[in-house]
Amino acid sequence: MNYVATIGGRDVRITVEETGGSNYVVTIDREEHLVDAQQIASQLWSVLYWNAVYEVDVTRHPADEYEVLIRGDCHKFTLMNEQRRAMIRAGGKGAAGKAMVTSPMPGKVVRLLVVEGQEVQADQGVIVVEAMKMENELQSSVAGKVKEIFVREGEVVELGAKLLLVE
Amino acid sequence: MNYVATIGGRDVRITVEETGGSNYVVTIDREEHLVDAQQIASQLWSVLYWNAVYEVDVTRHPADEYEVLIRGDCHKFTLMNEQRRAMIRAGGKGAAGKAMVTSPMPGKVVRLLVVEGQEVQADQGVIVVEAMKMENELQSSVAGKVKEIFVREGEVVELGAKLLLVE
Amino acid sequence: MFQKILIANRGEIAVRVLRACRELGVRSVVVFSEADRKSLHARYADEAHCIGPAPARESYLDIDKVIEAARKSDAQAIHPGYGFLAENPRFAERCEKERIRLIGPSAHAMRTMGSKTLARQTVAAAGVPVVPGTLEPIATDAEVARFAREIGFPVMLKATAGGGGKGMRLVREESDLASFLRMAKSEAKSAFGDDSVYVEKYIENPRHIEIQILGDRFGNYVHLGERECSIQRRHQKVIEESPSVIVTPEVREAMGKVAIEAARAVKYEGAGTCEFLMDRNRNYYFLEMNTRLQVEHPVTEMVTGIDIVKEQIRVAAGEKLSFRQEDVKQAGHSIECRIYAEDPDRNFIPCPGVITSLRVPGGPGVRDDSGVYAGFEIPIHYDPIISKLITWGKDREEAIARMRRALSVYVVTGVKTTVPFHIRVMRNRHFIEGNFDTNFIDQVFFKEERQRPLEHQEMALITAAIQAYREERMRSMTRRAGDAEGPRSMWKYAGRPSGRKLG
Amino acid sequence: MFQKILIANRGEIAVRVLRACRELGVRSVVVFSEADRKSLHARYADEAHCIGPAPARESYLDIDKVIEAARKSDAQAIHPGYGFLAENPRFAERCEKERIRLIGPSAHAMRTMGSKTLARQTVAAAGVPVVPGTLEPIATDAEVARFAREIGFPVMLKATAGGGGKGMRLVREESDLASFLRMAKSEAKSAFGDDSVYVEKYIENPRHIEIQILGDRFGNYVHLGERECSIQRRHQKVIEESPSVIVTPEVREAMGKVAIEAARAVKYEGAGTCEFLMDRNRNYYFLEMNTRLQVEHPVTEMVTGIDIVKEQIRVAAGEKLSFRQEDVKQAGHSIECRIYAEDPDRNFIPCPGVITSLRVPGGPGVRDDSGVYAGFEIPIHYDPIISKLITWGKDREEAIARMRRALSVYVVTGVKTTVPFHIRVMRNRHFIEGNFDTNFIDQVFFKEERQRPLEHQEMALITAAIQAYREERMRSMTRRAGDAEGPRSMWKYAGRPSGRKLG
Repeated sequence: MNYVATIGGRDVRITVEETGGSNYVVTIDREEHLVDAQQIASQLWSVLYWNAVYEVDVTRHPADEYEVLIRGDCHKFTLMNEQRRAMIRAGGKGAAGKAMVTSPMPGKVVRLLVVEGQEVQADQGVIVVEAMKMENELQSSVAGKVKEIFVREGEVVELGAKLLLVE
Repeated sequence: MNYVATIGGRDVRITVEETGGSNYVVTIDREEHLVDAQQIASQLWSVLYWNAVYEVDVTRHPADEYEVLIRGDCHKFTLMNEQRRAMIRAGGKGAAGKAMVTSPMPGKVVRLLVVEGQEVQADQGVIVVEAMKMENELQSSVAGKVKEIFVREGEVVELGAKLLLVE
Repeated sequence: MFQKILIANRGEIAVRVLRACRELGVRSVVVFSEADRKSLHARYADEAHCIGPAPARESYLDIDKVIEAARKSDAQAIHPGYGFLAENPRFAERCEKERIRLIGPSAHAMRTMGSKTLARQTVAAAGVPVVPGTLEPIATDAEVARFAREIGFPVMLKATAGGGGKGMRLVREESDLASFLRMAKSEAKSAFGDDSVYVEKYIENPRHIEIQILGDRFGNYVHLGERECSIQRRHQKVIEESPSVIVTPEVREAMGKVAIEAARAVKYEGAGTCEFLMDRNRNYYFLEMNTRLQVEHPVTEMVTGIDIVKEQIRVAAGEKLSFRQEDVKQAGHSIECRIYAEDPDRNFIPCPGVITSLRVPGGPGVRDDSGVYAGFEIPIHYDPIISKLITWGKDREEAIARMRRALSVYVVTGVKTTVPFHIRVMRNRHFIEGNFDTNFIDQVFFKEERQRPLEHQEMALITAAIQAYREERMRSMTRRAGDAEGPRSMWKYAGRPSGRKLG
Repeated sequence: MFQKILIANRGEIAVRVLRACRELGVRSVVVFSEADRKSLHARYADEAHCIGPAPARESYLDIDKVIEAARKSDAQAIHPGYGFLAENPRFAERCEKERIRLIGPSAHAMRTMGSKTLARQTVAAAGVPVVPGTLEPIATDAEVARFAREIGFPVMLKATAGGGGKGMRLVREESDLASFLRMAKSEAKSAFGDDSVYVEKYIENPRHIEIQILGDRFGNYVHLGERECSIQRRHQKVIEESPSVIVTPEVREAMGKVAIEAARAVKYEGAGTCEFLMDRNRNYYFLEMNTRLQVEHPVTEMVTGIDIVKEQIRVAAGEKLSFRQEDVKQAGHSIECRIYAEDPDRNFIPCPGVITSLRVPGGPGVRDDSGVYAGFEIPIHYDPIISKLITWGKDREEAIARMRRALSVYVVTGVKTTVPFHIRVMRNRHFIEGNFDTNFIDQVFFKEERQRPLEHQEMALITAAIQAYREERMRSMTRRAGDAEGPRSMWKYAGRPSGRKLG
């Protein structure tokens, strides 16, 4: 299977080939790596790379964003298979200039700072979500007009929930 | 739902009625008990009985045998719903005098002490299963003839595996 | 001793108090909100009472409901933990009225120590050093200048009516005093309509040192030595230790004595903590007194062998302190890391959610004070602290080595935690050398971290790709299996993740 | 110090040694069998080498394979743990030949102490008390009678050629001696063709007391006090503690001294243990010396604060012992319960299988030395010990109270463990009073347990019925959901057991 990871602005081509048991040949930019990857729990892996042992915690967020923890360091990148990437590229053109504000955690909407139709700047705060006694102001990543608001004040939202759309 | 438990040779009628949330009315020999039973893990329950807290570990073995651990005490009984019990009673007549020897643990068959057709006494050792460096001799619960042997020496068996049939 | 104690709290501290009750053979009662039915404290208590909806003000903060649960369960005493009702004098008074023993000091002691100025005046009168300064506004410029010279520069000018940093000016040299005083006054005037200011000594790069004390109703007091809590993120303690690398035996003894004097000044009963700021020359200044059990009490327990919670309960039950000052010995070194459900790699945003797997470290010198378990859903409604990891070593080096090794095998998936943050602090050179103050994390550590290159990036890519691959395979296999066999019971899978592997 | 150490073991003891390596900053290498790829030791090491199939003789016991892994990984030393190759002199010799340091004593010390008669002779020569008796056969009846009078009744007559209880006779009174001697001789004659017998003192209701020692290559020795291991099931230790309730400071000092003499007699290096039997009058008799780390070493670590494994590694690396006898202080009391994957309610049959959920106790004074985790499948091939739970308290009462409270919240599902057995022992009156000997569990405890009525039977029935009900509901729901929606991904369920609950 072929994948493309985007890390630090750079695209990296990765192929994964299963070779029996828990063994894989993973090719990164044409270099082959033989690993024995055992799944310990749903997102937890014990990886043997030659004889070196790694414990790796792989979190996949929506939109194929990954956060991988190894020995206290957190690596962030996107990764998806080639077909999916091609699909998104093809369909994604029309979405330029749009930005969906989603909730980075489960929580409760305590305040909407904008109304539909309002003009906002990039990085302007648009909504406040509370979790664990802390209020977190979320910003629009683009300048534009608030196209649609999907939530009401007081509403409980899940991780990754669509909050509002700016375009 | 109606159940019958057999504990210490006595049959106990139990009905379970769900009353919303994690609340149940459980009737034992006509006495009603209101409990709030929350499942913590696959066989682990946190039960509130009025305001008393119980942590209960319920293991169900094959043949509807239960082992329930509460505060260090282990309660053993069989429990099944009424239909199933009726079915087994109806079908079970022909099985009188037969006894299946099953493995009480996963392990390895190290020795067969009998051959097919051999006469055995009740409580006679018929097979030795090893697990965790300990050999465990299993007995026939009835006197009779070894009707069939389902395993070979050296074979790895699962918990509850059929080993041999005496009738 | 009490027959039954109600614990008016949740999370790790409720569990901590439950442990003490069980060890004392006292029956325990907890209260829980509707969001907390499956919380550890509600699973571990002898009795549990639901006292209302998830929001704390409708449950854990509702005095009437807590009292009602205590009455209903015939609890003779209430342990408030920390937070919620722990330092609420009205709650203390209510308990007194209801003839339920509150495990903590009197309402009077709470009230006195709860007011910054009253506390300052009270302890100063008892001979406890406070940050030098004028508590009253000063009339003339000359007076300010004289006073500043007296206590020495740098000094802080503060608006008497102030707050939020308005009207505050740090003055490092006398030559700046006149102009900075004018600015402070004019700022204070425009912000608060009152131009009066007062002067306080500015403690530069202070370290946070606190003294744990215990008192009984017979006027006996002991201190259990100090804790250092200078590792703070945005003024929140995140790592604590005992002893402090900068406290000498002489300073310890002196601080212990003044902390006891502060406690005696309010006839303090139970466990309490005097917090001090310490400057580079080991001068220390009273900051405030916490009239409750503190989050970081375990490090003191680890080095003294004294169970602070059990002592707290014993003295509340009217017993005498079971030991004297000379019986208290600090042995070895202990460190605590607070584990929060926050993502250190996304600016510490809170991460409530389901803990899908959990493996807590063990072995020699490791203590886990937790309020959660695998499968638990951390509610969105409460503090993000989910547990504390504490290590002990024969010296600071061993305590750090153990913390590093414990953190390296600490696994929490499903929610993000501050475990990786602590791993990074434990390998920071300044931390290891004991070279830090209360500004360390925000001003030094984060800057250094931004420059540190990440390791094992290739392994991160490899494993993520394999996980993506396996998920796709699994989806297509389940689809096929479904077609052939019909739907499977989730039950079977949940119970035996690798059920086929035998042999 | 070594750069890299190979650990030739598995399970909890391999993990214990890994912890020490990590704290010392030494790189660790483990070996694992094909059944152990997902074992904790293979997850936690820096390096891991597969050395063959599941059966121990083809992997963990295969000297060639272990040595090959050490060579391949450039390990400078090997820690054998306990069991497997730990007391194998041939392995020690092989390591010496390969110039790999074995973390343990010399092959000579192992061999001497490994032979019962040689060990007995060696330590007796060094002044260590052994069970009084004649090692040589005795010629005449008169000689037997004289010797028996000398050492005092009761005595045990044993066939010189004997074994398996044949030709053995316990003689309680002198009047029985003549006839019992005749019987023993005739039994010995018919069983072994040799009627010679010897006499040994019979230790009635002995307690098992052992002394932990440490020695370096410079001839320095210390002892770390005693452990009592009298709580045994079928001659297997199951609960250990330190200190022992019957050992006085004088006896401790004397036993410590003789243990050191025994060690010195074989130029012992590293950690070792002298086991003694102690009678009611606190007479003690050397039983044997274990030339390795013992399962129960943690209780000594808890009361002395000394990390035995790290000391063991340090002296193996050629360092001097880092402390002297006068630095060793016992503080408080510690108890260890061995957790086996055995069902105490089905005659302790082994219970390998998948641990479906696991919650280990924590809090003050609790240590978890484990080799397993939730989701792990305990293999059928090895010892059933999966972990050890250790508590510390300021005295025995507190240590027991903590053990009781820790066990009460210890959850293991999927496999049966001995946790319930330990709960029952911890509430047994004789155990609490310290009133037991090595026969206690088999002869007293089980008898008392059979007569004890079980509690909470109604709650057991209620919960089992609810579980049966839920399972039926779940099956029918899944069936319906399957019809309507098609098969579900097991993935989704496994990850979020209560995923819908938010809010």
